[in-house]
Amino acid sequence: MSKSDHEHHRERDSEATFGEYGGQYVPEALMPAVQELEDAYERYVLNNEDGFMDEFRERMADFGGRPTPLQRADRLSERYDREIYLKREDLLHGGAHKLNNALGQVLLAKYMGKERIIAETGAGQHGTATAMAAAHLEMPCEIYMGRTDINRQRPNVYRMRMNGAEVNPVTAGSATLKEAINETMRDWATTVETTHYVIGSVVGPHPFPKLVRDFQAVIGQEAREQIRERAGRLPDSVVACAGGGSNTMGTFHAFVPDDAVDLYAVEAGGSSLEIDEENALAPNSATLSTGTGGVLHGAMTKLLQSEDGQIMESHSVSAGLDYAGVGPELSHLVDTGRVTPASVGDEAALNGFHRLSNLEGIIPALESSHALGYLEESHDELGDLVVVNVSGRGDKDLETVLEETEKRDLEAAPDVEVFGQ
Amino acid sequence: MSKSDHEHHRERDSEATFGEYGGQYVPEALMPAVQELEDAYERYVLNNEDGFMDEFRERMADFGGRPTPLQRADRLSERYDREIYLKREDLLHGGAHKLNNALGQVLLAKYMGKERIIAETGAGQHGTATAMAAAHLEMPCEIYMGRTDINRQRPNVYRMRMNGAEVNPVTAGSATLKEAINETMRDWATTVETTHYVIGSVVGPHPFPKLVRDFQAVIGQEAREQIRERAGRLPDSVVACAGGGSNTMGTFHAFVPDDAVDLYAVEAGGSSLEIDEENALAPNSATLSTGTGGVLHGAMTKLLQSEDGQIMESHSVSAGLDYAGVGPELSHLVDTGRVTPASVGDEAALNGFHRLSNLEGIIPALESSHALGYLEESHDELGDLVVVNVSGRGDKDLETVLEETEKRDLEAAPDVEVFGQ
Amino acid sequence: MSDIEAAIRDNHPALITYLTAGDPSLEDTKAYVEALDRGGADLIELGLPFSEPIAEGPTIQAAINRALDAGTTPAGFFELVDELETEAPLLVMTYYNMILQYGDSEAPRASESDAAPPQSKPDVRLFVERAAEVGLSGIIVPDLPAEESEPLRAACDEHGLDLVFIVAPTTEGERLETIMSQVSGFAYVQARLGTTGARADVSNATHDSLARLSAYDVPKAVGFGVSKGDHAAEIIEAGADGVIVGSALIDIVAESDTPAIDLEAKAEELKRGAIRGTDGTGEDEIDAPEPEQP
Amino acid sequence: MSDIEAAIRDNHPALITYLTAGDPSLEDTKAYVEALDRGGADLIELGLPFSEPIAEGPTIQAAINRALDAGTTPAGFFELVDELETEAPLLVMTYYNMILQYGDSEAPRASESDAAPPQSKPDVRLFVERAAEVGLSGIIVPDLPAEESEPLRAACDEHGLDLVFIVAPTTEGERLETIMSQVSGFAYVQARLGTTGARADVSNATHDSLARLSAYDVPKAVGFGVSKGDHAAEIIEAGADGVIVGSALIDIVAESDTPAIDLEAKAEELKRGAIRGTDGTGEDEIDAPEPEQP
Ligand SMILES: Cc1ncc(COP(=O)(O)O)c(C=O)c1O
Ligand SMILES: Cc1ncc(COP(=O)(O)O)c(C=O)c1O
Repeated sequence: MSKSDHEHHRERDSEATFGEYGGQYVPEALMPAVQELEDAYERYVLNNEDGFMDEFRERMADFGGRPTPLQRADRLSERYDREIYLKREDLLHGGAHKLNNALGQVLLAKYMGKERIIAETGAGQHGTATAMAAAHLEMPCEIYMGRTDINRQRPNVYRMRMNGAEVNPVTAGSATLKEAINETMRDWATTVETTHYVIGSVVGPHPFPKLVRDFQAVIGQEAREQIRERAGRLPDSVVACAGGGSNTMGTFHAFVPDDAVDLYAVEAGGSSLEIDEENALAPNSATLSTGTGGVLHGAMTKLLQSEDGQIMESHSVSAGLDYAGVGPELSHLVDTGRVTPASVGDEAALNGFHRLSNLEGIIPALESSHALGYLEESHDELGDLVVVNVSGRGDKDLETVLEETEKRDLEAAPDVEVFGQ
Repeated sequence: MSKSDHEHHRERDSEATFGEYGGQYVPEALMPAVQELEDAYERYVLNNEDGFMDEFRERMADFGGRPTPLQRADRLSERYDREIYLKREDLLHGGAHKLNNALGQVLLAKYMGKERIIAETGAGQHGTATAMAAAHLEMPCEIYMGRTDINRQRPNVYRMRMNGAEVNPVTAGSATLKEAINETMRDWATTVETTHYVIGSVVGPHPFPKLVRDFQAVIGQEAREQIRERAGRLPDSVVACAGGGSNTMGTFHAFVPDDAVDLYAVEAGGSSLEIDEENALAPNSATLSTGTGGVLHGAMTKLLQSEDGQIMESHSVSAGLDYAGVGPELSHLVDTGRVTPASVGDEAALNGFHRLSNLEGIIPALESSHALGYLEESHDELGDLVVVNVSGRGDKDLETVLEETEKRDLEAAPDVEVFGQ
Repeated sequence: MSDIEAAIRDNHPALITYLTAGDPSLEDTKAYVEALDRGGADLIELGLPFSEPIAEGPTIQAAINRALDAGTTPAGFFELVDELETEAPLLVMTYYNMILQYGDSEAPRASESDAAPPQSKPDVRLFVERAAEVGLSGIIVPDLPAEESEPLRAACDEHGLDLVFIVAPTTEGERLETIMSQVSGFAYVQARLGTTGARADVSNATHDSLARLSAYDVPKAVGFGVSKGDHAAEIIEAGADGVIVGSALIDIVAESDTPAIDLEAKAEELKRGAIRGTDGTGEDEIDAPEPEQP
Repeated sequence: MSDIEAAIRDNHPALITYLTAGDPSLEDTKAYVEALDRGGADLIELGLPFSEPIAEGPTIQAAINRALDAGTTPAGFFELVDELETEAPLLVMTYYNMILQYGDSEAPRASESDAAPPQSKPDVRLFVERAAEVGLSGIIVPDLPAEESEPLRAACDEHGLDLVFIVAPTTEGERLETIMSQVSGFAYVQARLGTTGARADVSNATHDSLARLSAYDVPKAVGFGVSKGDHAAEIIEAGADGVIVGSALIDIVAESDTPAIDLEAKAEELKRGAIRGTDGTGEDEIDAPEPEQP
């Protein structure tokens, strides 16, 4: 290895990785684009060149509706006998935190002179956010979505199309998120010179995990200031759900240096944490709690995988958490003990959904309901002052919740038998 | 008539009416409740007794997400060659301006010591807003909704139930909004001592039109300040859709004293402005443009009615505008020339919907799409600086828009044939 | 003393009956009204149907819908009344908008004209004039509280018609006094909160209301929920001067194969019950079995 | 000079073939590899299937799915290679995670323990060790760019295996130099942007890439889209030292009734095409008709 190689690697260690995680495990054809993006990230995002971050923040305020409120949850506070505050990302345009990232990346693509936007989507939240951002910024946009997900998430498909995006069905494998990501990467490998791939979470090759985190970090920045104003001090703990981990890192980032603030990343416990090794099937997507290190979709991170290294099918009642990987920075923060991984199963998440709807008049996304479910299960360890990120609204989940509630005897659910009448 | 009677009547003229409109045309049993509400309106809303308005504003910020942005619509501005700004009530919690009023009234009911909330709903927007507010403030809540509307608006029914509200189907007549209002009035006439009826627009007996207007007036107050900050001056015109007229009066109220600001109330032109007198059927709900004075649901106002005084079935592609009456204050402002009534038909509204979705990345409610459709039809008279109220988001309307778009050859629509694939 | 007040005082305890005109046709209504008159009704209310009857329960709502479907109009209504020759005086019961719009067909729609000129307030006098002309003795308007009644009361005064006010269980204190000071004909005592409709019992609110009104020297008739002779007896015993029966009669119109005969019999039963109330006796064994509740 | 480099230089112009191991079974793969060896393949790539093959087009994706469904594992793969006795050296083509996880079954899952201890980075040496043991000559990893290849390259160096890098149409300037300075075995020249898959033509990008690489004295083999003798001829004529063919062979595996025979014939056709490329002649009339595109 030459000296310059050595140097190159040292530099990479600090920039492209988080401890042992991260990196750029992509086909050679994509490397120049990934490096171009690194450059753009540094210039526009880190150094605000051409006023990029100013424009981003302005558009997030005017178009996106930032800042979002930090609301005291009166009845949850009473129930858990501590102060519970909700960060209301459900009020963001599009109905979830996803727009923070989508708008940031589409705007960045524009600054980079790209002519076309592609993105993957699972439940459709990132797809709709990207389609909205692309319409807003006048960029042609194509979204890859698994055929199974298309059939399950019609309204989000309609929304994307109404915003002028094309929706490309992916039929491989189980035809859900994982396959959609694979297919988007393939599109990108073909069109990389003119196209920007808007990755939907803090995953993928460097610089995506940092780029997405920095666009989402506004959640925690606002929340940190708001809680100090409201409660006069920093919270004892901050709770967010984790799929890929973008709302998670977005909420945590500003608090990471605050050692006294405990950070809880709540994953989908699905129906069980036990893994079916035989069939390479995880009935959960609790990657941080149960996963092992490996490479998926461009980064070294914790994964749900078989002994051989095959990626498992993950499962959760919440489509947006249903992913076998997780952001590399979160993997690192869990390994170093800064972030505590937790998991909440389907049933507890459904109860969390009903509890917030019923007690606070906020219908949360099923993803966010995992963070809320954690309050019920483990509020004692959270301290006296707790911030929970409500990453999105649950309008998209009504049918699923109804179906899943009908199957169960849920403590917090209303009588759904009468709903159909 | 005794002297005190005379005085009483003089007083009423200024307080309970708007010119010849308004008043309190309700059954005797309700009069004490209506007067109790007058008293509460004066004490809590007008005089901020017990800090009512402070608490209302605080909750609208933390729970509701106020202030909402005033966004420059870049591509609409380009298209119409003037400055178009959008007031983003679609970003309010629940997805429409309706929460301003619902939260205000539920909170007021609480201050008044009421124990139960009832409300009518058509498309379900006011019902969901009321259910959310009632859950938030821990008040039992029942919503009356026409059976036909229940079948058309399932997701909103689910949302209300998730928030813990009961939804009572109304089967009389065409089983839509008008019947639901009648039925809610009947409930109120039975339970008036413990129950507050949260009327959903600036209609009904005094003090409802003022009460609802004052809760909604925050829209125009914010917009007025925001446009002055952004554009350095007041707008040449302000445009809002009008069903009952709550988003309309909410947007206009702060601008009424600004004589140089033109106010446009855009009603649903439906399929035609011609009225089918024979069958007491209006294929529109352009009450301000074509209606005549009469009494409906507690107030003297403009109505769609037959020569004999029977109320007509109104029609619009947008359920939230589909009402044969309108707020008495709007009737008055139209008669005095302060507000210009306008109407936009189903087709132009659908084009307005698609245009905003496609050009700006905002999917508006079909109601709001009427205001947007008016830009296309008559932007020349609006002047150089225009504020349009986007009263709600269109998630609830996706199915309707799809169906209605498939039937037509719409200039601004994407190719919806592929949506189902 | 007005026709109406006289009809109640002279026939004490009085039976007041309600039917929706045009249900199922104006012809039928004519026959039914005559039957009630024969059966002993002392005062007859006829409903002029309005599309939004917010004070009515399901029974009368349905009657109104049948009447509207049959094409009942104010013009037809007045012709019917004009033809009727009953012993009992007739009142019209309708909603305020029907009164406002009557005869107002010439009013220009606000549309086409450049700047819509302020419309003149609809005039209630045409309706009252016509009501007087066809021989109606009074008007009841469920959605017109005393506070809004000035124009209609003036017109009624001018034409010698009574404007009957409703006193609800919630009507108390100052408002009660104001209303009682304006009473003409009789005070319509609403037996309970809620809407019209036959009920199985007499509410406590009735007793309370009658007690509250006992100091006023005006005829008091109790309606809302009265369906049989026993109710009538109880109400009269509690101090009322008359009972008002509507939904129970409409059930007969809707369900009976011989409505005229049954209406006459029902009126007799109710009138007997009312009379029984004056001498404090108990049950009336010959009461018809309780009708099916809708 | 490594086995691989020698195989290309000695057999110039070289034919390099790819098959997915385990498609439809490891037994079949053995027979097919032997057929290709007979047919004139100078170097044979065997794909060790990974569940997320992001660089592959539909043809190889489907082959990988068939192989995984058949239960293909790294252990079985290595046994197959161990058994194979071909004249052509063998390379394994797989995704990086398969290499990372190999033999790592002892690594504790992060779960139960109180504070999860930092996991030691998975070790790539076990895979390379085993690869060397069964006689593989090299490794190609489509999702491992030069920037991340240090650990694997070190292990390959240690065991005398070539780590083959891909040069894409987008690889230019400094990166191209870095990669070319690290080349071992040969440079895998990606013929076009996109994923693997048989195509009907040879892209312009191929000519551009070869021109860009002409200054470097390393064997260059062109892959991605090569499906017939004519392509091979054109590519060799443009300056390549070898052609790489995959999807076109997998089509045969998937569709032929006599895959081994047809694979052998296809290899012959391709090798003939390649040779034809060295003397600049045009079309080869005996080329098989173009296969159906999937
Ligand atoms: C509302 C919401 N929350 C959370 C998530 C999970 O994503 P992440 O972990 O990247 O925040 C999603 C993904 O779709 C989502 O829609
Ligand atoms: C989004 C939206 N805008 C407008 C309206 C019309 O009501 P109003 O005229 O009272 O604002 C509705 C009624 O449902 C609505 O949902």
